[in-house]
Amino acid sequence: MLLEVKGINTYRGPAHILHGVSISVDKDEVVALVGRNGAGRTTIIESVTGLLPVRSGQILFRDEEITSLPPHRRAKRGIGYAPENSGIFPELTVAENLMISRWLAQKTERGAAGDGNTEARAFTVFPEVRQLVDRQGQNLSGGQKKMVAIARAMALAPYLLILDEAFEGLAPAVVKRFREAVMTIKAMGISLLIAESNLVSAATMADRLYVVDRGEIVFHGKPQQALADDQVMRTLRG
Amino acid sequence: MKPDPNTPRNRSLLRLAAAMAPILLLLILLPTFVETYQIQLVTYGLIAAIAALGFNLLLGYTGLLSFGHSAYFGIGAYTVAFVVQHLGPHSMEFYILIGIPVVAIVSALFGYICVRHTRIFFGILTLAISQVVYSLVLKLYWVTGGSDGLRVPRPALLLGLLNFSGPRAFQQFITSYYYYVLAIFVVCVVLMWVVVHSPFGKALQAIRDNEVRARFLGLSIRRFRWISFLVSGTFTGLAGILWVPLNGLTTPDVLYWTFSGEIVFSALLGGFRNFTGPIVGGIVFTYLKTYAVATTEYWQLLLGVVLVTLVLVLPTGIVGGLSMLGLRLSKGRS
Amino acid sequence: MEKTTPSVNRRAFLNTLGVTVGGTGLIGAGLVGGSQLLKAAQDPAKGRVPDTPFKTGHMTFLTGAGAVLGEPSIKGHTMAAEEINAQGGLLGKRKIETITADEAAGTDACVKEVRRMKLDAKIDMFTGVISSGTSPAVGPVAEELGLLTILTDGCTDFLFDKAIPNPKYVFRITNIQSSDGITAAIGVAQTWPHVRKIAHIHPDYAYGRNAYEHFTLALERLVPGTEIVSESWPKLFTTDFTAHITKIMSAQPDLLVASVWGGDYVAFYKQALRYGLFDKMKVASTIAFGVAPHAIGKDHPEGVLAGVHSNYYFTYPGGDRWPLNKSFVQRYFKRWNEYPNFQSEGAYMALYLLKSAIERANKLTGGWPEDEAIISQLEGIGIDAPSGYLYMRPDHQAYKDAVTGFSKNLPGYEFASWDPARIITIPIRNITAPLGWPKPGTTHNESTAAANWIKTTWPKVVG
Amino acid sequence: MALLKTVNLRKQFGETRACDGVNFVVNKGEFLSLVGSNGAGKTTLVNLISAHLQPDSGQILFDDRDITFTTVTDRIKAGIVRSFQIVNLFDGLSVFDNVALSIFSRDGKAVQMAALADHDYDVRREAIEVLGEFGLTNKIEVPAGGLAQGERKLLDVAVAYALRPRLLFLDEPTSGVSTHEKAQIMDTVSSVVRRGMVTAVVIEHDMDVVFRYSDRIVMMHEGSFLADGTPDEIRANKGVASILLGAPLAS
Amino acid sequence: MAFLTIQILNSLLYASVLFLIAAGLSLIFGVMRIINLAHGSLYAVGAYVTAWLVGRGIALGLPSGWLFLLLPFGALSVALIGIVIEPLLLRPFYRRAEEYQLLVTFGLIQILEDSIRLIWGGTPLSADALMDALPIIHVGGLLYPAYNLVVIGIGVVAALALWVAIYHTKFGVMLRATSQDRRMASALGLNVGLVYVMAFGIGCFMAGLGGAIVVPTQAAVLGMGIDALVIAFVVVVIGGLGSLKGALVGALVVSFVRTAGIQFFPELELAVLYLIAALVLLVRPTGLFGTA
Repeated sequence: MLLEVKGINTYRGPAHILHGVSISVDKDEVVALVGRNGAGRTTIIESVTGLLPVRSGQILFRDEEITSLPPHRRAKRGIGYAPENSGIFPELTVAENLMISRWLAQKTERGAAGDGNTEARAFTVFPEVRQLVDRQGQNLSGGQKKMVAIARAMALAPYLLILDEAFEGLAPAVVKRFREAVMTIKAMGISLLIAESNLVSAATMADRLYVVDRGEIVFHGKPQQALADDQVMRTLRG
Repeated sequence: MKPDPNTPRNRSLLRLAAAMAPILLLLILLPTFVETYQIQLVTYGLIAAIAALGFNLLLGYTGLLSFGHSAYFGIGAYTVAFVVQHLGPHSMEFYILIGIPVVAIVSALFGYICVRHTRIFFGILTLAISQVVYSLVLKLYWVTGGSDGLRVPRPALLLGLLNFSGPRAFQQFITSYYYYVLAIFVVCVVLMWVVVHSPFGKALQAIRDNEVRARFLGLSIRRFRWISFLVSGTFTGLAGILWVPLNGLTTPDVLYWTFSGEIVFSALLGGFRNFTGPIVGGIVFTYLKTYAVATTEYWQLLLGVVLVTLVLVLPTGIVGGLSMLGLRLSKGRS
Repeated sequence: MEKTTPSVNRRAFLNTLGVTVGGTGLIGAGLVGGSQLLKAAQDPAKGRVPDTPFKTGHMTFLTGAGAVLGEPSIKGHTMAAEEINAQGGLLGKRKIETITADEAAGTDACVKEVRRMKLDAKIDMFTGVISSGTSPAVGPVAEELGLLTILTDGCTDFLFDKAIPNPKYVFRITNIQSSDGITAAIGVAQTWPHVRKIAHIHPDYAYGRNAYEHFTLALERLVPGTEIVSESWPKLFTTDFTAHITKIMSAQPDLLVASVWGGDYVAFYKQALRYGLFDKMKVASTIAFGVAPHAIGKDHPEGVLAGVHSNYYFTYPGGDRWPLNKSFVQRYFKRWNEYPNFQSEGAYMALYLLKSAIERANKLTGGWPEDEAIISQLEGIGIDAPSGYLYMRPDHQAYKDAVTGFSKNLPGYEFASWDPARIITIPIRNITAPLGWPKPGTTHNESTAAANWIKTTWPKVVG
Repeated sequence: MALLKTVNLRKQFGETRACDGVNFVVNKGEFLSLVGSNGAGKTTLVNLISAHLQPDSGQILFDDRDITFTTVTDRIKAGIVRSFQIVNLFDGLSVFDNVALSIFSRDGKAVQMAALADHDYDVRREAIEVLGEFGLTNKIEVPAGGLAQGERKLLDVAVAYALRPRLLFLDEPTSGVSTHEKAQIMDTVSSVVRRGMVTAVVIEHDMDVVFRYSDRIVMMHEGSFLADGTPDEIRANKGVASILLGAPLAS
Repeated sequence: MAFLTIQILNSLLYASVLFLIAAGLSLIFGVMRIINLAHGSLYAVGAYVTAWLVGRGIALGLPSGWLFLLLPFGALSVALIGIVIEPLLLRPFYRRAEEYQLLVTFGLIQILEDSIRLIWGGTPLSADALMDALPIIHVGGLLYPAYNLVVIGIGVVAALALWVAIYHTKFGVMLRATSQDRRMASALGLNVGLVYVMAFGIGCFMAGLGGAIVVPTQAAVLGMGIDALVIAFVVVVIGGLGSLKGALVGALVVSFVRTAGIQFFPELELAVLYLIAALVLLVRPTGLFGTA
């Protein structure tokens, strides 16, 4: 297993958000976390990236315990992350946004392999980003920000790429473009963990999916099974 | 159990009185068993408590950190000094009568400007304005006495009923003035208690907790902050007014930003999330500084270390820490 | 008034003021003998004297920029206490114990501290105080507490002019502040009578204002027809004077008058030196050498009128002419590995003055004298001090010769000191309002009694 | 009888058209649901109507009066009140104070400084009554920060309701609570609102809830209205169902 | 004309030192959102260490040219103190309300001021041997110490170096990224703790450098830090907290206004500075170049 999350409990301030959540992502796999707003998807992701500390439970990445590592150490081990709001540094240029990941990638096993130019791979996924390198983060459109965020996470040379609501607020045509990108990334040997509120959309990409509701995993299986499961549909609708 | 809408759930006023009674009794009896010096020190402490109480209406209840409250304390003090110099009667009531409107007007003016901002910008703005006042007082030597300050002789109390002269005048004055300040202190505590428990006070806390929602209750945020500033400045100014006769003179020291720092320190020391916190903080800080200065030539170092340690280990201040301890003890018992 | 001011010849007037140059003066000194201060009282104390410690409270700048003057003060006090205690203490019995208080805690904290010392720590006597802002604050407090006090500085006229016009418990042994400006003016008149254009730089607080006013008043009489071409009022504890210096130089004065002191003066002269200010004009200062002597560098320019607050400089009275000073300086150096300044001498003498008064009172009454008895002995007491002869006026303000000098690098010192041939002394009684002169707010509204006295009695010189 | 009308309301964030020429009508006395997927523009629409945001263009009419450029306070005075998607309470104040404050504010008593809030018996009675309606009677002394999620949701609505609105917007009053709590909350809210004859607009995801409680349902997608009708009409609309489940429009 | 030139140079001299202090203060705020009230005291430590080292150097007979090598040590020692202080005293407070951070640095002022006195005593320390190692130059018949030009030069170089460091180096990108979005930076693999220590260290270094270069022209005296802090504060308030450009412009504004004040309206010099600060705050609370 590439990523194994075992029975984690996570709090936001005083609020107990995750109740014993377990998920896993295997090598060369696209896994989706589906759930409505506020169901706990982002909390799971932030627990994996280390942005939120977990109270109990275990997180293993490439068979090593990372449960209490700070976020930057997890990133160095190969966890790439593009958050819901894309997290582009507004006063940095796109080139600078990408640089940060590239430098760090040079220190990782995976990044050092090959020519070390991890950006190049990011550009093969989103050639558009190449045209944007001189723009400041704050001058990008929402869609562009999302592209740069994914490219930036790619530049880290990750084993696992985590995308939180990567397609939210995008025009349908652009969404299509992003779905293709996911497939390209998968083909490069990078696993993906994708948080989505839209089951159908998730089902088109994911090899496996988890349905999250009220901080618990309420379903786990193939996308087709989910679509066929009446209980899941009810949960997701409300 | 259905609550009775006609009785307040905690009989709040009575509870306040019950809590205050033993302390008040102790304070009233204090001069019979401690020396003049201690009485004087407690008087200073009570005055500091009034200043911190006023300050905390802004910090604790409105969520605005003022780093310039020295201005209102100092303006109160200087107003008395000017009254002494230019107007007639050496009467404490007269000082208060003139002083309070002056500090209220100044607080209203500065407050109007300052509440346009919040958070750190509010803090910086209050600081800058207090420094303007400080530098003017320092520089306008011919009016303010510059760094020498202005002297304020002992006033008569209670409309001239109490005058102080003769060999033991100082001791007599201190004891009388102690009761005088104590009475005003009690009035201030009750007033402030009413303010924070009034609809207005609740609105301030609402604004502190959640500005957006408060706006969607139809509250005009800036106006509430402004009035809070005004009340806060006036309380602190009153402390300045009361402080001058005790000290005998006022100097620009009480306008300098480090004095604002001491007011903030007092409130946080006691705990700014409690009504009683700043009161305790004001008194404790008075003692802390007095004895630090007395104990060692390196009193600043001592004070600094105490401050940093306190902030590290008692994040909710003395009162916060005590009530937490009390809670833990009572939980442990049950 | 101005029209009727009589005019006299300057040389003659300076003579009538008793100005002497070269340190041959030493007016009114006692017998030139051994160091009398150190001698134990000739006779044993009369009556029963308790052996409880005698507690003094000494307040001075322990922290902040003023500590440069506070450290010598505490050292002088400590040395005197050690010496007296080595002889068994006051009247051979009562050892002197000292508690200190930091004047830098703020004027307001000082008021609290004096009260604490008296009421809580139960001191028998209060000494010290440097700032002119502190003495009028704590003086009235000491009076209301009935606390025997000998202020060793805090020299403002305001203290006895206004704050406590009729002191009972408070004495002061430093020369009064107005004498600083006047002494400097006399030094200027004596040395550079031809200056016309004058620039001023003074710290922006009471001391600087007072120095400016009295210097100007006195110089008006001594050197009529001068003109003030520039004024600078840096905040106290300023360290960057470059803009002030350039402003002064741009006014092209003949003379700069400065009352900047302590660390400020060190910063000032170092900057002024490199800007060539000292080459372009004469410089007269009221208190340049008032800091600890070693705080002034070898690089200090020569020929500057470098005042010491009209009080004391360790090289004067020099050599063997006044062994009291020689031995004081030696002992001080041995004890602290540095030379004393006027604060050291003042704090040192305060305890000896007290000792002397107590011994005299003991002779009269026996036993440990009451405060009242000590006070009546202090009033009008005369005593030999390292600085010369010290006389306590019955109104509690001490008299000692005002002294100032010109900077010069002498062999043997790591710092600039005074040219021994050009030390100026003036009997203080000739430059300050006499005993009983109307105080401000009575028959006149001048800022000080001294100012009124000069305006009323000094002639205007010609030639 | 239209209580509220928007005319061609537009609001754009960057390239996202959150409100793309919306013509929204709310009739007096109805319980209306606003549905649509995440990012469809529902919250933006409520923000515009409550003056939390300024529209780029278009008009808002309330009682046939143009209120497009009035302030938050004006709209509250007129009777437009809202709750928030993420619970927005005064956590440091008690449950009682949270509601009482609404009443003080509504009655213009919030500026009173010399009276104890707890001793205003009119307000007290009313606050306790409102809390009773929302089933929070037993919690009145608890600080709002110490309530369970479901109770917080109810209190959030109660705080808005205590302002006695004419038009009440509830932004996801049941998000983040368990299914059985959800029904409870909606039962309470809808009965209180209907009893109080308040016109209400609810943003809601849960279609079961929407179908059960609404008089009318309006569906938004990508900044504009996709469907508008009674629960039965919407249920019958195939496009709506597929949108809600996330399928692209075309399919 | 010569006087004008000198006054301009004086202003630049003052601006140069002010910039160093204010830029450090601003940098620390920009990255860590902390207003370090002890910043002035750190500047004083820089002055004291340098003066003390120079004194030692002279005692050991170092040739005067070599003494210049001691300047960086004054600054480095302050950076070292900063590197110790940040994780030990400040880090526990990042999660708490900003009042507490202010209070801790307020306590730190008192600790540092008294520590200076404990170590070096009350007598001013001088380092003017450095000043005398350089010639005095003539400016239109007036004298001007070449060392002051060095100070101005160091100010300019420091400003440039800081600009390059922040906008054109790897570390600068990391610094800016951290200041803009701490969480995202750490999720991308930046060791935010390390960036904080380094930012604080650099900020302290700037303050220390200010102290180090100013001490030969003046003297190290007790209390110099408190005064410096207040003025530096005025600078960043005018220029904008967290903005490098703001620190530069603010330092220039304050210096020139102060010089003009001394020359033309000595009575109001100080009040005018605070008044300008208050006015800027009113119109633009974030200062001329700051962002919220």
